[in-house]
Amino acid sequence: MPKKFVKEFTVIENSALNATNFLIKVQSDTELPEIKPGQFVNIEIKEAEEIFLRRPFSVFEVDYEKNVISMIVKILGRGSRKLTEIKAGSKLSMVYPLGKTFTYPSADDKILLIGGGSGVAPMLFLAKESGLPVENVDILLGARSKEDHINVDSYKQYANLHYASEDGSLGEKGFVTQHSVFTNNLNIYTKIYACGPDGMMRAIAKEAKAADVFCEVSLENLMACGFGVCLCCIEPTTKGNLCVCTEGPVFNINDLKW
Amino acid sequence: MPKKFVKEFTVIENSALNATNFLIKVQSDTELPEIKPGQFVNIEIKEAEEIFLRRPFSVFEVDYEKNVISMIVKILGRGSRKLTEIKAGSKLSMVYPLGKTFTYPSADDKILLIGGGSGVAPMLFLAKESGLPVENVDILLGARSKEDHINVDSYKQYANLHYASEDGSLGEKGFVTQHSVFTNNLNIYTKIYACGPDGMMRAIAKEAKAADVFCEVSLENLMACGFGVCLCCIEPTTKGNLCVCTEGPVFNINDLKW
Amino acid sequence: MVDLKVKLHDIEFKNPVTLASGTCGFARETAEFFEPGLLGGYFLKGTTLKNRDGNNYPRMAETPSGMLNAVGLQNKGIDYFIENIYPEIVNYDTQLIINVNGSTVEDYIALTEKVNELDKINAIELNISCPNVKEGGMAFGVSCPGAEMVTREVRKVYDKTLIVKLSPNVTDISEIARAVEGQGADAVSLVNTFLGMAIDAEKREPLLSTITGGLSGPAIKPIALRMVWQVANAVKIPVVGIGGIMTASDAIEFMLAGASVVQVGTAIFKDPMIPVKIVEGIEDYLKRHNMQSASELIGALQV
Amino acid sequence: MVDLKVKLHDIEFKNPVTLASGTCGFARETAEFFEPGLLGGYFLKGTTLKNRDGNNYPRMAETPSGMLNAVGLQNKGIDYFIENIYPEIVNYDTQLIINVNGSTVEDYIALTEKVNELDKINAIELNISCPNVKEGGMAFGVSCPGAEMVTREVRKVYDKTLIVKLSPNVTDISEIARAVEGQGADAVSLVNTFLGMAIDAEKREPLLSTITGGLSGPAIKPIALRMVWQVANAVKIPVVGIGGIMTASDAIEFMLAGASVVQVGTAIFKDPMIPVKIVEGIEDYLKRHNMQSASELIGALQV
Ligand SMILES: Cc1cc2nc3c(=O)[nH]c(=O)nc-3n(C[C@H](O)[C@H](O)[C@H](O)COP(=O)(O)OP(=O)(O)OC[C@H]3O[C@@H](n4cnc5c(N)ncnc54)[C@H](O)[C@@H]3O)c2cc1C
Ligand SMILES: Cc1cc2nc3c(=O)[nH]c(=O)nc-3n(C[C@H](O)[C@H](O)[C@H](O)COP(=O)(O)OP(=O)(O)OC[C@H]3O[C@@H](n4cnc5c(N)ncnc54)[C@H](O)[C@@H]3O)c2cc1C
Ligand SMILES: Cc1cc2nc3c(=O)[nH]c(=O)nc-3n(C[C@H](O)[C@H](O)[C@H](O)COP(=O)(O)O)c2cc1C
Ligand SMILES: Cc1cc2nc3c(=O)[nH]c(=O)nc-3n(C[C@H](O)[C@H](O)[C@H](O)COP(=O)(O)O)c2cc1C
Ligand code: FES
Ligand code: FES
Repeated sequence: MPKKFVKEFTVIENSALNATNFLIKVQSDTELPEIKPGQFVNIEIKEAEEIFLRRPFSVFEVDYEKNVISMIVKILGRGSRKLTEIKAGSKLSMVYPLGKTFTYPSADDKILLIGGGSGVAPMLFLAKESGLPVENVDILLGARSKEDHINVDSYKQYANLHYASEDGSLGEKGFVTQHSVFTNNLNIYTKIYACGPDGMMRAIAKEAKAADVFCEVSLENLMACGFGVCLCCIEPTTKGNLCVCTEGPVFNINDLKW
Repeated sequence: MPKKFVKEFTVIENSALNATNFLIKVQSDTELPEIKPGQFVNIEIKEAEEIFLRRPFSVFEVDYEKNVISMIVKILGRGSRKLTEIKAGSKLSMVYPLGKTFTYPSADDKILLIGGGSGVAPMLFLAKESGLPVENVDILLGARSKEDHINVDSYKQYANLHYASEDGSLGEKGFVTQHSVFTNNLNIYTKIYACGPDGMMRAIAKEAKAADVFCEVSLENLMACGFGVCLCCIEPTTKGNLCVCTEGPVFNINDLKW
Repeated sequence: MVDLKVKLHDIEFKNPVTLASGTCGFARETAEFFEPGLLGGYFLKGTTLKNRDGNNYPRMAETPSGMLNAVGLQNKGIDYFIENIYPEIVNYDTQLIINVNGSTVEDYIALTEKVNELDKINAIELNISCPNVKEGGMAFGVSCPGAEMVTREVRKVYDKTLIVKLSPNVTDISEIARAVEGQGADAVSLVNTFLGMAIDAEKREPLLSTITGGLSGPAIKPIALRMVWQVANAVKIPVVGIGGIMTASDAIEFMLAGASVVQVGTAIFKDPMIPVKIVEGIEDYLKRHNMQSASELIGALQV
Repeated sequence: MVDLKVKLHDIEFKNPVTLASGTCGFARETAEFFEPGLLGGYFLKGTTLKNRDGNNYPRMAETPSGMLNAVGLQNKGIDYFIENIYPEIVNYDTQLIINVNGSTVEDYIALTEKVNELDKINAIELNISCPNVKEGGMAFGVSCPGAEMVTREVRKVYDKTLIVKLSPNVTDISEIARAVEGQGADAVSLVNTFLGMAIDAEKREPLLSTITGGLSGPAIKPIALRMVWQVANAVKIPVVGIGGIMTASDAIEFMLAGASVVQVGTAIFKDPMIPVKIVEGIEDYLKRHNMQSASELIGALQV
């Protein structure tokens, strides 16, 4: 029995969350396997000139009843732009489910989830899946300005929402690591999870290490295959060069050479 | 002042003429140059994987008032198929006008126009442009069966319509050269024009030569550039290898090495 | 029923479709998508004597109809393979072939001797054409004396089918093919990747940590096909065709040009099911053309 | 205002964008689309001593991100050029360079002597790399002695800028570049097309009348870019970069890799206005990056 699949999904929704982020929902006509936060799909960008490889995107939400997966796609370059232009009703070929999930928190954990850039989706997914009471889940989202943030109010039921923006137009002014959750007492958290730009994750890892808090990050290294055969996506770790696509994308910061 | 142009046209109509032939109308937002029967446009097939070069198509009709050009596109392979899927409102990049026209008939000519396969468009265009009274213009269209013929009834005002079909389902049964216009007296014509599959044109040329009637054919050699720089589209002639795209596509059969 | 079986020297492939080294891991990874027994065989990830970390990230750049890689033979070494991977894949109902890499002739010999002991490995592919390692690798594959020397020495210690993988980065690939044939190679496989380069114009930096890397994918197909055709016409030993194969038609073209077996590489990154579709497509082609056996395609180009 | 001018040996190009030989005819054809003075220069269609009919049809096959051609240097000969074409284009406000081809060294010499007389032709491009002709052509370009010999003999009879066009179908292109530099070449241009092949699987026939042909277009860009970078690092004379250039970014990448001038080839078949857009794109890039002159790009890759 296969554990990974290549399948054409049908796009059932593509809506703009803001100027550069889109929510894309796709539906399968067969049952979905179990998919966890941190796992991703590798999407074929069709009918695009000069795009040869697929593009990986984290799974944002899964509806097992309707066999629907959704992703949040941020426009970064040619492929992501093309993807955000897709119409409902179109077919989308996906390779899934790829990668490993986070270490789930246990019932007595208090967790901090930090998302930035294209890394928001897995953090929201994990908040929902954590099974913890709202008061034990803090989400901190960082972006350049209010316009670059997406509206995640519906996640209030799962977590306390905090914002950082470089221009101060939403939440606290500055980078996420300048936010009061960091400058106050990081040790109130037993687990920290982060996904976002490389620089952001490195800064978080530094703080988490200093505070000696468990911390996992989800990396977004460039990928060719997405299922562990090309060895292009590697990250240097204490266990050698590991594939982000199969041994990650989630890594404990203590294993990374950051 | 440029004589040839590269421009994005807007598709204003794409309608099926039968299962494999489509009428595509495109509009320019600037004035069109003069375009004559036999001349063609070179169309970029966008958003298609693995299609690198443009595809040439004969001009079928020109509306100088509305700046509209139309083509009849027959599905032959990947590019033509993709083109027939284009939606009204889309942009289409065309290089135009390319190639040379036919030797126009003079007022006392009686002409026979023979079209087959993808070669129907320039024949209909020439019939309309010939300026001759209907009784002096015969059009013979050949196809496999009735279903492969397109409806050209509106051209009755310019010409007498004759049909040949291999299965006899429309007009006379057999190839165009087995049609009574050939088996009766070809010498009633002073000029013969043909466009269609290579085999068809060669058979026509043979008959025209035997009957010693003036005959021009419009060739459809494979092209890379369409404007005379690559020398890929050549046809051996009595004057050496000539470019079909600039010295043709129309050739007098006496110049060809057929 | 058409017969898809093809022979390469004295081993039989249930069909001509195999996966290229470095693009199918150790066959386990693709087994998560489909039954390995559906394919003719697997050319496993390039293996060296000792563990290799490979090159630094970034190791990959997308290019028109292709990609550059600079993996640099990352692998855990032959002993790890024998102890941990071989037992897991030994019962796959398909041909498993090890892609052998050394920095020195001694490396190649030591590796080959170890592989010779493995019951279910009926052939090795001697990689003298990797463009992504500093020592050895392509250096052996771009000159006749180098290619001859490695082939001769490995031949001495290896009893089973010896396939030598050729580099396309040469003036005359058929010369190299003839040279390794002369030293006892049982087959040649070609092509490995073309040395290429990609630049980030905005940053004014190379896109690969190693500056240059190996080009693969459909972009290289016309050159690879020409080389397979030239080599098939130059040697008597069978040829394994590689380079940009994406479809059954591509695979058939390589066979018509003279390949007995084909390897699918980069295509699998685009769609892991492509190899299975190619097997089906070849079967369909044979039926449509009233051919009885896939082996009828080999070298059947009408020129 | 940014300065787009670049120098190649002792001739000046108003901008680094020129058209490649065999893809721009004799400049008149593109003049139907745009003013020739907009470009740095034109490398005119490969010219031989006598009229050549070229190869049989079909001469062209589309391939992934590229094409194969087998034109085989069809042209009316140098005398026809001098009498009928030169007068028509002599006043174009751009550099006109003749691409010179021979089957023998004597041909090259005779041709060059005639071209030497043409006032407005400030340079020749010695084509020792055409893969589509039986004699001469690429044969000279794939070995150092061959390349040296033609360069040396032509140098003796030619006073102006001598550019030698190199074949990519070699093991070590920088070796050939150094060889022609040693014989007095003022610049090298690279690359010419890669020898490739295409097959019609259904008909089981080659798609080109000549079986093999020359591959060009974006598919070859990564290999061409690598070669330009290697050659620019190996020789002191300036380099003309060619191979799959479609955009201003591509052109800039070749310059960063070390090219002083670039040639746009196959791209023009896709869109005749591309060369003009590339000039604009380079200007825009220089402004965005606060650079004063296009020549600052040459070899500016940070490695
Ligand atoms: C496991 C994983 C999960 C991801 N999840 C999401 C997600 O949920 N939502 C989302 O919007 N994006 C996500 N990404 C990133 C996404 O894959 C890239 O944005 C996308 O591949 C960019 O393609 P493009 O064609 O738009 O960019 P290109 O045109 O290919 O590149 C544009 C620029 O971005 C750079 N770039 C491209 N890909 C990456 C990358 N992965 N990391 C850093 N720089 C890159 C290129 O080098 C280039 O400079 C994820 C990536 C990975 C590996
Ligand atoms: C001057 C000129 C005018 C033309 N006018 C028309 C027109 O009015 N309407 C129309 O439908 N078509 C016309 N054509 C033909 C049209 O250009 C081709 O049908 C089209 O290029 C096929 O592209 P494709 O991608 O669909 O086929 P591909 O997928 O590229 O090829 C499919 C098969 O068709 C063959 N093929 C492709 N192009 C040609 C060709 N030009 N001649 C013969 N065989 C070919 C290929 O070798 C291949 O076997 C014209 C061609 C020329 C040169
Ligand atoms: C990511 C990657 C890794 C590769 N690793 C190896 C290797 O370890 N050994 C080897 O002989 N070839 C290796 N190759 C080359 C392929 O086996 C194959 O020869 C080449 O990619 C051309 O085929 P393709 O165009 O179908 O990919 C590698 C190719 C890629 C893309
Ligand atoms: C149709 C065609 C004809 C060519 N003719 C010549 C020629 O006559 N002389 C020459 O030196 N190069 C010739 N070339 C090679 C080009 O000048 C150029 O080196 C090559 O196409 C690579 O550049 P590109 O990828 O930008 O096309 C020809 C290329 C093509 C596609
Ligand atoms: S992307 Fe290929 S191994 Fe991770
Ligand atoms: S198609 Fe290029 S010269 Fe005719």
